[in-house]
Amino acid sequence: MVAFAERRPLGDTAKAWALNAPAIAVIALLVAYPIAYSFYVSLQKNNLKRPRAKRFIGFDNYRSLLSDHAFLSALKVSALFVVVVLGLTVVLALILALVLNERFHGRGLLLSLALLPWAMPGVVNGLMWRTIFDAKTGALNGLLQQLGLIDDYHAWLTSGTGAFLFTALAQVWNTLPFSVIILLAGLSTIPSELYDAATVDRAGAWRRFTQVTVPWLLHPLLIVLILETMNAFRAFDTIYVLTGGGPGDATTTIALLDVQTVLTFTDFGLGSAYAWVITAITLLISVAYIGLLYRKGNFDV
Amino acid sequence: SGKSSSGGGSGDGSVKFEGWDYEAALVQQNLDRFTKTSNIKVDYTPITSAQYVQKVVAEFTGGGGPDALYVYDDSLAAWVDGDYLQPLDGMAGVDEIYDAIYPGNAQAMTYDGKRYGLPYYTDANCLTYNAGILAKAGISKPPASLEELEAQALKIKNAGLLQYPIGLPAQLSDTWWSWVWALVFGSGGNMFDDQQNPIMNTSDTVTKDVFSWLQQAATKSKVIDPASLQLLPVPVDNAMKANRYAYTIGARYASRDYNDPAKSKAAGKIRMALVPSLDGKEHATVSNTRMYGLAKDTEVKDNAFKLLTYLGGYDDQKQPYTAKFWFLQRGLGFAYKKMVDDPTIVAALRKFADPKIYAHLAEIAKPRNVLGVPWYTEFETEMHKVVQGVLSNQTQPSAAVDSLAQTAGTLKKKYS
Amino acid sequence: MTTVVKVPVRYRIPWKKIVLYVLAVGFGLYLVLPFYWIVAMSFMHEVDAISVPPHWIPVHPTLANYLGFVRPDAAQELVGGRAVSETPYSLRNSLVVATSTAVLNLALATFAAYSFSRLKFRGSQVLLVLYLLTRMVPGIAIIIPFYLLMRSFGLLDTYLALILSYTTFALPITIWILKDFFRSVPRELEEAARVDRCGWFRTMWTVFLPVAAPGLVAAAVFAFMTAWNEFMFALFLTSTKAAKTIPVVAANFATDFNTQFTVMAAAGVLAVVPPLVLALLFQRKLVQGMAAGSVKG
Amino acid sequence: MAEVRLDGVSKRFANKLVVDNLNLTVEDQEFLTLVGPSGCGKSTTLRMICGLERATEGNIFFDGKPVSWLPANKRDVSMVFQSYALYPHRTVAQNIGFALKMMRVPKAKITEAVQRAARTLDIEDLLDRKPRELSGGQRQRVALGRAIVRDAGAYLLDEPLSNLDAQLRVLMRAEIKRLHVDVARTFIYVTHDQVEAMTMSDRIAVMRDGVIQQCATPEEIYERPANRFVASFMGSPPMNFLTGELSDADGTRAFRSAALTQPLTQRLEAAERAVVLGIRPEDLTVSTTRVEGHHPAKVFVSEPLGPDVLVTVNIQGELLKARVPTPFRLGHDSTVYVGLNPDRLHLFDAADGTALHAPE
Amino acid sequence: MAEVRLDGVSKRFANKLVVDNLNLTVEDQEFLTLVGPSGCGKSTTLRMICGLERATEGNIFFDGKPVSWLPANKRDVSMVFQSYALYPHRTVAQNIGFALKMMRVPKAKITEAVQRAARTLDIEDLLDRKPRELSGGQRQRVALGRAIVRDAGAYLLDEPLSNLDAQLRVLMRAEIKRLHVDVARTFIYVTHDQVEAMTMSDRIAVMRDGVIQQCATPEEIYERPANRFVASFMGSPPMNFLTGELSDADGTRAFRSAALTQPLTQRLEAAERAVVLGIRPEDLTVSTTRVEGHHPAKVFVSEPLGPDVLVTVNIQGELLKARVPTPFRLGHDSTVYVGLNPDRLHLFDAADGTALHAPE
Ligand SMILES: Nc1ncnc2c1ncn2[C@@H]1O[C@H](COP(=O)(O)OP(=O)(O)OP(=O)(O)O)[C@@H](O)[C@H]1O
Ligand SMILES: Nc1ncnc2c1ncn2[C@@H]1O[C@H](COP(=O)(O)OP(=O)(O)OP(=O)(O)O)[C@@H](O)[C@H]1O
Ligand SMILES: [Mg+2]
Ligand SMILES: [Mg+2]
Repeated sequence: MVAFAERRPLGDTAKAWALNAPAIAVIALLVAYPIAYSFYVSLQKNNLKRPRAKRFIGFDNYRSLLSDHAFLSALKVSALFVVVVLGLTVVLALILALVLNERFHGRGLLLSLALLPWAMPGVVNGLMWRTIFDAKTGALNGLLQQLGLIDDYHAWLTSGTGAFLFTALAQVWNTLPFSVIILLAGLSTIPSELYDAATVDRAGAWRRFTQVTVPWLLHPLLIVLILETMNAFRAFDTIYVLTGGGPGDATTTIALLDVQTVLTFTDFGLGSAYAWVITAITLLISVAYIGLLYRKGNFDV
Repeated sequence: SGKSSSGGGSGDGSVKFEGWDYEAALVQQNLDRFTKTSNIKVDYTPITSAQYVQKVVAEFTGGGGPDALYVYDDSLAAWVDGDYLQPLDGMAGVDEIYDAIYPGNAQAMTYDGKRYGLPYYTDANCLTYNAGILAKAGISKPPASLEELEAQALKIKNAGLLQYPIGLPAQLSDTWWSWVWALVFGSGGNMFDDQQNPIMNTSDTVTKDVFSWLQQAATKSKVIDPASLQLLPVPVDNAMKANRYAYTIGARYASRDYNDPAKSKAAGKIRMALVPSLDGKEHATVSNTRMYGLAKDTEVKDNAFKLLTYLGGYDDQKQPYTAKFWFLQRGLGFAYKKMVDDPTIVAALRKFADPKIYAHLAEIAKPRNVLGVPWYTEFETEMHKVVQGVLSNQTQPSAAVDSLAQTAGTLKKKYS
Repeated sequence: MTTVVKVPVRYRIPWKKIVLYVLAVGFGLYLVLPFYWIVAMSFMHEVDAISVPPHWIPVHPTLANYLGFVRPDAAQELVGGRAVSETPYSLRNSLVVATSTAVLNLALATFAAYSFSRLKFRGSQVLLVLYLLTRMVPGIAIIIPFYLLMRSFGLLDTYLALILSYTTFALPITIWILKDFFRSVPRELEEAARVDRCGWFRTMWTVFLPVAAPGLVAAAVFAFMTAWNEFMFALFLTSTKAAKTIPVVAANFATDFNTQFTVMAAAGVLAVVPPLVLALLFQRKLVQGMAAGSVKG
Repeated sequence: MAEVRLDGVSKRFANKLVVDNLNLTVEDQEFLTLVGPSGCGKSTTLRMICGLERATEGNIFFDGKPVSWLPANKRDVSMVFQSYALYPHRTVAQNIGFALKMMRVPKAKITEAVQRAARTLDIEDLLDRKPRELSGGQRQRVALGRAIVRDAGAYLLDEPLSNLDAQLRVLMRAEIKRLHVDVARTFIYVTHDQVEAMTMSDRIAVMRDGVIQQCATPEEIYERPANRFVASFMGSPPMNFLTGELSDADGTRAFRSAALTQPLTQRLEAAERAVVLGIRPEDLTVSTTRVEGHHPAKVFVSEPLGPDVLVTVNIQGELLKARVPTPFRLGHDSTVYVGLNPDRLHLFDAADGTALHAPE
Repeated sequence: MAEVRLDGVSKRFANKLVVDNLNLTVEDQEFLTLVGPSGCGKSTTLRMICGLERATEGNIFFDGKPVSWLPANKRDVSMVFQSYALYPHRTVAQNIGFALKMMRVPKAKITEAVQRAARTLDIEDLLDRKPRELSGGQRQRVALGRAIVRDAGAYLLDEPLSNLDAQLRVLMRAEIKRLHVDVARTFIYVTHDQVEAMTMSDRIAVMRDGVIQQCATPEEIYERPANRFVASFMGSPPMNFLTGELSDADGTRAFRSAALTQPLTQRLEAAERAVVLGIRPEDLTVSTTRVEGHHPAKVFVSEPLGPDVLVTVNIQGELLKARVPTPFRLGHDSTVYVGLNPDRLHLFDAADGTALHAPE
């Protein structure tokens, strides 16, 4: 055998790590410390208002959550919020993406409109919805009244359920674009000949959707699910501006509670603990999604 | 400009100054004048008001705080405990200033016996009413008692003038609900004793009675707008300006806009009155104070204090120049007792309020006495939720005060 | 055979078209109506904006709300005059930050995403989840340490601070987005490019990335919007008009003291326009089919 | 099903006419093969029949019923795509069984049918693979399997065997024929393989630039091509053509060109006419000795084809290809005598290529 | 460049051995054709030579230099992909010119080269189209164009003509041969077309299940196949095989099976040995009259192939295919007499298929 002086190219693993190095470097440099720090803080009694009372308390913050009424109620609200918002977003986004994937007059316009809610800064978005849902001068009231659907202006956000549903609606409007874009871009990668083949194989529109589109879209769907879950769990701007978490605790989500704890009560320790609970929950859910969908959607063309 | 990132000064004696972003352009204008006269450069950064406290806290925590800054009375205690601020006792002119201002304001700027601020502006709560609507219902005098308020409102309601004559900003938010405190103080009550122990469910029944009245007015006689739960101060203002409420309780300041023909359809008809009380007698009202504070580790203490004096104290002519400036420009309430005698000020005041009542409110106003406890913000937040429960008939007044007392107890323990 | 018989072919009701258009119009309205309200308000006087019943079309249309953005003296007249005068700067800042974020993100994520879509390596799934993990810690928990970090780098109130932070936010998701699109690029294309004497970089640049364009655009839009919208970090990391972004400035219109909805609406409209224009420019890329006709099998 | 009738069907892609006023009736149970040069519109025609492409003009009828507005999934046709169009996310078995699944055939039956098809196609051991892991020919067999596994009114097969080796192709050909007999349905088949076209079809339609040139039985097409294009297209190596004219030299009618004069035994109307003479390579005989009526020529090149040798001869500057049995061992420039089988001559109009005469 | 040498090269996909210890040297300027059944590893071999796939074992040398670790872009090879792999976002012209552009050839030269290639491939009017607007055969020609337009040390062509019609294929075959002569480089060519393999190659390598069975000149492969597999694979229709044994019946050595006994004139060592007799269809004669030494048989089926007819005859239950000249007009069950050309008999070991004897 000849001894080879050739330089061997990197193996897949080495190559992969080399390719990931820049991203890992940036992330490690910028967020590793804050993340570690925040976890450390979550093990502290640490209220910025009382720097002298700061001390390490281990998992006490976490332990206290178990009997923290506000936390448990916020967790419940958040869970419900995630379910409602995620469900609506995914269904609507999928339909809209499918519509946008067709050719028709005004498609470019509709696509740009679909991006519109995304371009709106959260604060503006929140205030916009407030002027719409306003009990006294709101556009929704005005519209419904002019359409003859209601007699008097309603205070939509004063009942627990009302506040919850309307907040969810505003949130959906706001998060729809991301899902639409990801799903649409996913759709555009499906070779049309697969639809041809499926059509010839006697699959009607619905079956083509379930048998060709969905399997192909599983991975984009996975991102959408993960990110929208994450977003819904962290939804803050819209809720804060629309209801401030009220009435009572009806829309106090865990994210709202967290922001309030950190920024308003300056309880950094407890706030960080909340944050890590959110992290753990979203991570678990994401891993569950990945477990369910990743393999099924994993294929090579 | 203004990128000095280390705490206190940047070497040339300039003062790093921060405030929330209310009328930042005017602030800058005023500061330019200061720089011109004193030769001290001011490096001014306005910060979004909604996040002012958080950002200042972050800066002080990170070591990049300003030399002088705006301080809310709500934050004073925390910022002193957090070692952000230093007392002004013993510095030139401070005593003089404290003597010249209303006692409520002086009290608000004092913590643990030390004085920490010079007044920026102040305000007191009052009953604001629309005399035009009242007149239409045949009412000539504002109510002195809550009972009367309810009766008048009912009259307006029954006359078909308004479905809900009273509007209150009762949506959850991070700012305090001054009207609740105004009602309690207005009837001579308090929620805490001087040792900051809760008394609202024991020795002092005012809170509970006020809650009872609120519940009654909201759910029985239905004169308080149920939409209040969805209203922040601005929408309430808008409704007042649009003649859609006859009464609200809030800061005196708002009347200026209410009576501005350019902005309001109710212009000229809005009046101020003392906060109605349970017994119809005159007691007090609640005030708030915004002040200028001095950072603890500023390296340009002298210059910063000069700036503070310019902004919150007297000028060469022994006049509170900046306070006057603000009142004339934007109608911001002042802490100086004497100012109400100033003819230019009276003239300006007349455009939107009765100067006498305006001044009287300032005199009887007092700050919340629990501002000094570290858990005040949490308590206030919880209070909002409880009051929402009361207004929507989900919590009974006695249960409400019990719950408030319990919250206070829990928080106290948590922070001990 | 030669006699061509004209057979009357029954014309079918084009249900698909009808459903399509109904859905398109429905979604269009849902998407545009709330925004339309903002646009309408931005041309109204405050009084008309809160009138009952609402005026759907401005009755006394005015440009006053926009005037402040172009004429500094007009800005003084408005509530929140400072914010008004800062708006043009903040738009510029936002554009710079968002564009840079998008570009930097694509650059970094392309490499990483490529490795997930093409290479089989141990720990790939773990790494993917780890990337996500960095994104799962809510911003609120890391904002203060992040602020401290940026302060120690001396980057406060600079574009770079924002670009870097948004890049770290968007990166994990961008990697996820891209890896899916890369996966749908036929491997043979890359191989063909290699045979055509392209090195890896050239292959990526000349063949792979153009074919994956819809995915790149989607990822870029995502990164852009992340940066465009972010509020909290922008608030903490910037303080002057040198770096303040549009959400921070827009928030100034909604202070405790006053909210002039109409001016805010105008600012909101301005804030939406740049991304919208970009969207219009790129929307064709987004829906172009990927590799049609390129490989057999 | 099904008689398939195309009535004046045209197809335009961005103003390029790709299929031009096509009239074609495929009888029920017929096996029709579509042949033609690359890009002539075969696939497009199939796709229109299938319903994947809408005809720009004209109508398509199945059993007399217009189907122009019927989507492909309602037309009950089965198709092998030229580009395979396999589902990358499904295994081979799932790919093959997909149509059956769509038709709600019970699972057990699907498995059985898939197994049977896989056995036929010799891809039994690949059933669990994904298309990505298959060779080109294996993918093509999967594509074929997907079409033949199910029952359909018409089977459209677009070059289904092009990537298979000769042995397999022979087997598959037989299988497709057997299927045709078994299911007794209409088959429309596109191929470039002449042998396939000749052996499998009931009729062959020869297309060129979107126009059908001739549609007839294989023998007819081969023996009596309707025009010069068909004559040249069918047959490999193709027919030899000589340009010249008809003349009545020496009392007998003859074909006369610069290179040679060939007496004609057939009756032909007009004389003095520019014509093209056609003769297939197998109708040329090459002998080393002089033969009466044979034309002296030089060997230009000879290519072994296995059983035969393809000899290109040069008759006075005209190159003709002759197919002679192996062995043939004459080198370049050897002199030979080339005979044209007089019974197998074709004559075409020189102007438009229409056939004037063909062997009986 | 370049002599290409494969030295003990193996390739495994997920533990499936796809190429097994391949040793092969392709001489500089040689035209080597790789043939074998679908899935035997031809494409994989090409891909390893090209550098797109790494050999699991063994080494590849270009001109004696090891290239195993050299990436494809450094190997200076040109390739036609079986699946085309056209760049979907580029026009036909850009596709073809891509490699030149990468090699920094000046624009004008690129345009010229592209034009020339397009003319050769008859796709001049398609230069501005995108791949998705092409027919299958047009795509294939673009893929071919991309490979031939540039100069490379070795050209690897994976079934480059499979989707073209016969005429075009003949033309392209000639063009590829011409290119081979012009550039004088090594060509490695994969095809399923026997004619292509026979006419174009200097040598043919026959593969089966990842193992090269024989690598020799076309004549050698056809005339003296190394084993039964090669014999059966090359030639269409394939060689007929009869299983039987060698015996010394009646003093002469003969092949004896249940169906027939065929005297052998060749010298063969061992008798009493199980063997397989092979004979190609063209080496059978079919006569209607009894002939000495011919075997009586019945016509089973006859298939016209154009120039010939493929007649399947039944000799005592054994089916043999014979290729006879057109016309042949006997129907099923007609009695015929079948003769085996004694000079063209092949004998293979019955156990492992190795050739024991081949015609001279
Ligand atoms: N990625 C893969 N994973 C697993 N098996 C593979 C893969 N690629 C190819 N194979 C298998 O390797 C064998 C050889 O494949 P290859 O493509 O070399 O065949 P081929 O000789 O080119 O066949 P064809 O004539 O059908 O193109 C086939 O059996 C195929 O199934
Ligand atoms: N989408 C398209 N846009 C424009 N022209 C097209 C399109 N599809 C096909 N064509 C053209 O239409 C003609 C017919 O294409 P078709 O695929 O039917 O040919 P074909 O007969 O199947 O050829 P092949 O044997 O090469 O597959 C070709 O010239 C092709 O270039
Ligand atoms: Mg085709
Ligand atoms: Mg292959």
